[in-house]
Amino acid sequence: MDLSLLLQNIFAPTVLFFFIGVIAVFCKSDLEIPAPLPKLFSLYLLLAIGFKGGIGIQESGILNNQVLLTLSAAILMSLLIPLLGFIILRLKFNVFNSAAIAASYGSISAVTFITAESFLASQNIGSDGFMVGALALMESPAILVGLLLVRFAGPKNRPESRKLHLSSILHESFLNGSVYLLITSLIIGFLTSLSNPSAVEKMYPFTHSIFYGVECFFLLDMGMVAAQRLPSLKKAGSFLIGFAILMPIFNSIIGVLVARSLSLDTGNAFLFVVLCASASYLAVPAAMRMTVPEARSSYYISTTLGLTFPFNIVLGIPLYMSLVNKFIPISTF
Amino acid sequence: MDLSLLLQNIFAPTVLFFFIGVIAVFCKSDLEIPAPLPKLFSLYLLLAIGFKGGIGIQESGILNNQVLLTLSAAILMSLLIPLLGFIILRLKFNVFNSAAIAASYGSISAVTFITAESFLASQNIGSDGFMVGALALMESPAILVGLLLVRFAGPKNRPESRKLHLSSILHESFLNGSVYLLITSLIIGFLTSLSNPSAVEKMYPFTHSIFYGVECFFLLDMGMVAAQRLPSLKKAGSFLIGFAILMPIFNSIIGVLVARSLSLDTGNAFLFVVLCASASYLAVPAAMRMTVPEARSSYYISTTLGLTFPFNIVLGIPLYMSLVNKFIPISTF
Amino acid sequence: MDLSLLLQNIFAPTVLFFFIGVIAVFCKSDLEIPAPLPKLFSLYLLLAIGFKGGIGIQESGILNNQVLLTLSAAILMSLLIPLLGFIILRLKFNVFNSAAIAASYGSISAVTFITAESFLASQNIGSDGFMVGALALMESPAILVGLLLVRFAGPKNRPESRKLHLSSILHESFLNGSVYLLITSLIIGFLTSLSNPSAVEKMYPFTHSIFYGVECFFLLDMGMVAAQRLPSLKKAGSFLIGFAILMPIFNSIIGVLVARSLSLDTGNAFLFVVLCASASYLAVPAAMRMTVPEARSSYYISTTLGLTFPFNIVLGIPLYMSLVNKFIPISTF
Amino acid sequence: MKRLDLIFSERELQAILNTLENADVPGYTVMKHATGRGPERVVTEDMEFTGLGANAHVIVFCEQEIIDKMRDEIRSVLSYYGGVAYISEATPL
Amino acid sequence: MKRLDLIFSERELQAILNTLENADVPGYTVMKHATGRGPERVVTEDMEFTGLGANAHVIVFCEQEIIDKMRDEIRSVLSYYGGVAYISEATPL
Amino acid sequence: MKRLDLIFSERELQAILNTLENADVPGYTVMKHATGRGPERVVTEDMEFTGLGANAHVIVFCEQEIIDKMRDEIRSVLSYYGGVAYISEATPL
Ligand SMILES: Nc1ncnc2c1ncn2[C@@H]1O[C@H](COP(=O)(O)O)[C@@H](O)[C@H]1O
Ligand SMILES: Nc1ncnc2c1ncn2[C@@H]1O[C@H](COP(=O)(O)O)[C@@H](O)[C@H]1O
Ligand SMILES: Nc1ncnc2c1ncn2[C@@H]1O[C@H](COP(=O)(O)O)[C@@H](O)[C@H]1O
Ligand code: NA
Ligand code: NA
Ligand code: NA
Repeated sequence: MDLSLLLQNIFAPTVLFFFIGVIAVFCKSDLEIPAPLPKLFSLYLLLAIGFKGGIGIQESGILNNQVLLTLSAAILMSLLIPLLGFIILRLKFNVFNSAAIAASYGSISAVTFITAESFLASQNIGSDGFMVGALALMESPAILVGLLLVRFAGPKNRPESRKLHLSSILHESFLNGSVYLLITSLIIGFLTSLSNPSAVEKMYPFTHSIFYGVECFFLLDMGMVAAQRLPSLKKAGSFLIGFAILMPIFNSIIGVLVARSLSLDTGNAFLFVVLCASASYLAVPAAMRMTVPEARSSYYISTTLGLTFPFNIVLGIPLYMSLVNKFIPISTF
Repeated sequence: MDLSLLLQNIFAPTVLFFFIGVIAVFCKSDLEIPAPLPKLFSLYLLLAIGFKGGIGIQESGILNNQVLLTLSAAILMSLLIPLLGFIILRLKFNVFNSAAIAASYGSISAVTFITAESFLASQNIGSDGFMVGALALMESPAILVGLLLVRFAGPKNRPESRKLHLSSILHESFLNGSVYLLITSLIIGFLTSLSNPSAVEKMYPFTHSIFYGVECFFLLDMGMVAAQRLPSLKKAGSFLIGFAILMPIFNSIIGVLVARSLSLDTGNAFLFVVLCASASYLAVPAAMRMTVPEARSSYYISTTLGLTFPFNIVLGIPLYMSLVNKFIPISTF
Repeated sequence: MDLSLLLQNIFAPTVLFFFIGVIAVFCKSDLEIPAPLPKLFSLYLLLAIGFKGGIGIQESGILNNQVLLTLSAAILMSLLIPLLGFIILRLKFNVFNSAAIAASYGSISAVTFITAESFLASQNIGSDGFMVGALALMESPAILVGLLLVRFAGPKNRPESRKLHLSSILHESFLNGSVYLLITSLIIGFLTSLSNPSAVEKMYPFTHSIFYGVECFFLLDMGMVAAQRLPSLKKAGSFLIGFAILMPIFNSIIGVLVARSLSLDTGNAFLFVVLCASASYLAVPAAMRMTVPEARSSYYISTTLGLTFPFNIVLGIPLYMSLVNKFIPISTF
Repeated sequence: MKRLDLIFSERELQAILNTLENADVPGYTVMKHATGRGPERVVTEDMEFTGLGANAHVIVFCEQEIIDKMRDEIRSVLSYYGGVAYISEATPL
Repeated sequence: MKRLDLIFSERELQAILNTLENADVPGYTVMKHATGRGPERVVTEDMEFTGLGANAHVIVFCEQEIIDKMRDEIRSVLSYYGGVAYISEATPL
Repeated sequence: MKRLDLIFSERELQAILNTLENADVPGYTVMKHATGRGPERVVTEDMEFTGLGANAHVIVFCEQEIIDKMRDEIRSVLSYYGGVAYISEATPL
């Protein structure tokens, strides 16, 4: 990894706020961001990401060939990664736990994505608005695969009332609160940008100007949450700890190869890789808690929040940038 | 109604966010904006509306004749509408319910007002700051009339401890939290604009720039709230459902005639009509719940929130604009 | 005191919003800002004050002689004031109460500080960013002195488990949530300003632009909180009431003399005096509640919040400005 | 010792607390933001920001005599405005 | 009269409330945002914003018969998803 | 089975939870943001953001033996910092 990239990443306010959250927990400071304030931040971020993304998609022209290819590849990755993850996890875990953890890694983390975007911006590398479309499209398929795995690979003796009917699988995949808010905000951003540019301007201070500050505030909270997961991570055992670090790296390598074959330029390739490498702690856990209560929630939430998320924020982002720099030819316009 | 107005209204982000709130409930998405976040938004909006309004009044010069006439007409409407509503509602409901519902329709909905303002802005039609004064002045009289109706038209055998003393009627009318915040913020806006223009500028990013975005966020919540009221609306019966749609239209017609006789210009006339047509779900229910517990809260809150509010936001606004376009002569300067 | 200063202070939106909070309580309005919204505001303000202050320190050059002297004087004051206060308070109160109250007055109130800053700005008087450093540095020493007083002046028969070990004294002094957030945000602001100016710009709308508005919103809440403390103040007795007014004035006089001897210019001297005169209701009460439960919390919180805070906000600020105008020679550049 | 549980609209909270204070209860605990359903009313979280507010749940540990002192007044508030009140046994730890 | 206390993940709230309604309880009270620890799971406040959510505490005052009616269904939900249910005596004020 | 209700300042929450864990309770539930009045202190919602914080209400369903194990330690925390603890009967559903 390029050391200067690491340093540039670490000295961003987002990452620094994340650190002080972590340190607060380690030093047993009584700093606290009480519920439902983290929920406020996460709802705001989803709404704003979606809205901004919708504008971006509209501006980059949706019917472009490159766009459609990238979005399809994103969906494919979110179908493929859970399958690969499942195979690996089955070495140690039952079907329920394996499916739930695997689905988390197929899905994405919006906060990792926006931290990566800020990093890109600080490197003066551009990226396209439609990448938010990829973000939005990678949540549902991963949940879908996870639930289908439970349905078809799981024991046949689940109680009748717990049968995973296709309708409830689809419901959890597409109507999950955070998936729904992201996608509908994206659509609204798209429609507004198309039909009502002056309204885009009126939204700007809320969705764009204060975005970075709210992101920092939320990352402070995320630092505390991540640090508080560490004790239960230890209980989870070294297999899972290894998985939480190696799986994102593995996914990032696949991601970089796919990005290369799609001829994505540096910025988009980087974001694509970050999406592949990041793991979900909003949509997937919500769906799994509802429909697969047999899975231990501490497994899938502690790995994604306690290890993969901090890893990606701090080390992953510069690492993936180095990967991209190595494997993606610099685009010449 | 002019179809192009309807489309322009429906494609505003505010209304689109309202829709996705409604759809979230209909599709049983688990999207949730937990308490007290909606309270945060509503406090913010009242504070900002008041502050902006105070500036507007100061700038348009308060002692102007037209201003005083308009404000008097607004107060008059908020005294008159509950009386008319009461007469109609008594056909079906007892004094308590009739008074409570009637008072709600005499009062106003601040969110309907600001959605209407955004609509006006999108039509490039100007309006005057003092209309926020009308908004602020229409809350208390309607509560006053509602409580006086209970006192004088109600059964004489209410328990001694529940007698509606004039002091408690006045207290509920003027010191209700949302009325108080709106009016005092308006006064502060007025005083600040008068004595301290640089402070107005310092407030600007908070009270003006991010306002539209917060409004959208809040309308997302209002969409969910409105949709969740529908089941209890069905129980309320068709008379009340009819009332919730027809009363605003009826009030808007009176409003347009009054506006015409006052020679208000298009923008102000439109806002005046919207104030007449909208119904309260903050101040009036709070006052009624305290002082008239005999009234069924589901009647007055479900009609205003579940039907009148959505109707006004989606169909009412373009309808009232058409009315104004038809009946108000275009002002020539 | 200069009457025109008083009027200019009172007509600032911050102070006006404080007043309407007070009046809401006196008139028994049901206006309410439910928990945890005040916590959101106070976390935001600490984060933003710290971040802005860090930038200010970086810009004014930290290794400057004047800066180091001022910061040292600030620390000295926060060590000295609790000792003086303790001696006075011991006339009437036991060691626990005396130490807790004294520590509160040695520490500072960030909201008083920012209200004073706004006042300065409205007077077109400049001040230096490093004064936020003084703010941050005055919290911990006061807690330290308070706890040391309990340890060494307190009864020797405290239960074994309650012995104040040095480690827990240090922990409470430096890792208290609000101290921690302020100081770490300051460090982040400093580092960001040093290494990443474009990130400072991205934070600007969040930490700077909307700051004044949030401050007003929070002062509305503080007005209500202060007014609600008054009944318990009456119980506290006239000695404490006198202390809550006279101690800040006394501290401001020491402050002005120190500022003069340091040759601070008008703006910095004023802020220095305000820091000396203000009293803590976040960090100190948190530390005292944990480690000195024998102290009556209503004593230390009601005096600081119910009397000293309003006094400073309304009368103190213009009074201290007059003092500074009288005692600090106008700097000539 | 007894435990008294009161659940009612937060809009009546001040009236109930006054009643408790007048009966000299040794203390009480208030938990706000409760929702629920009673014989006629449904109180939901999404309506909390409106003028209706949510419920409050008040717990009082006290002697039977104190409960007897305030029974009538509490009943009169609850019967008029709605809400429930139940007593159970409780032993100090 | 009985008092039934149910504590479980808020994600099962709707299922439990449906069960209560089907058994015709006279009313119920819900307190959300509860956290805690059970035999296997820890539920903490800082995780509330994630997909896991917090716990809900539901209180029902009702007759023994109603409890008998819904016992099996509640047990089945709680045994599958986790959570506790306890009954105690309660007398109306 | 017993039900133990503990109400005390949230600042002592960690100490109390440690006590519970040391006594091997099968589980517990925490509800924060409670306010109230005790023999000497008033805890109000508007003060929650200050350094004082609000109260926590902890419920434990467990056997009498476990309660006996932790009685002294809980009493010592509560007597020093304030708060109440009451036991009542509870039967699993
Ligand atoms: N049987 C019951 N069990 C538990 N809570 C109840 C019961 N009945 C009413 N409540 C609570 O008391 C509140 C007010 O009831 P109501 O009498 O309908 O106004 C409801 O919203 C519930 O929270
Ligand atoms: N013994 C207990 N006493 C009180 N609350 C409990 C107990 N056991 C479980 N709980 C609550 O029930 C929730 C769900 O428990 P679980 O069965 O672990 O899913 C926990 O988070 C606690 O809030
Ligand atoms: N008799 C009581 N009944 C119910 N709650 C109580 C009682 N006494 C004290 N409390 C609660 O315990 C908290 C701490 O009490 P204190 O002992 O005054 O510190 C109070 O704020 C109340 O919430
Ligand atoms: Na992924
Ligand atoms: Na109206
Ligand atoms: Na001080």
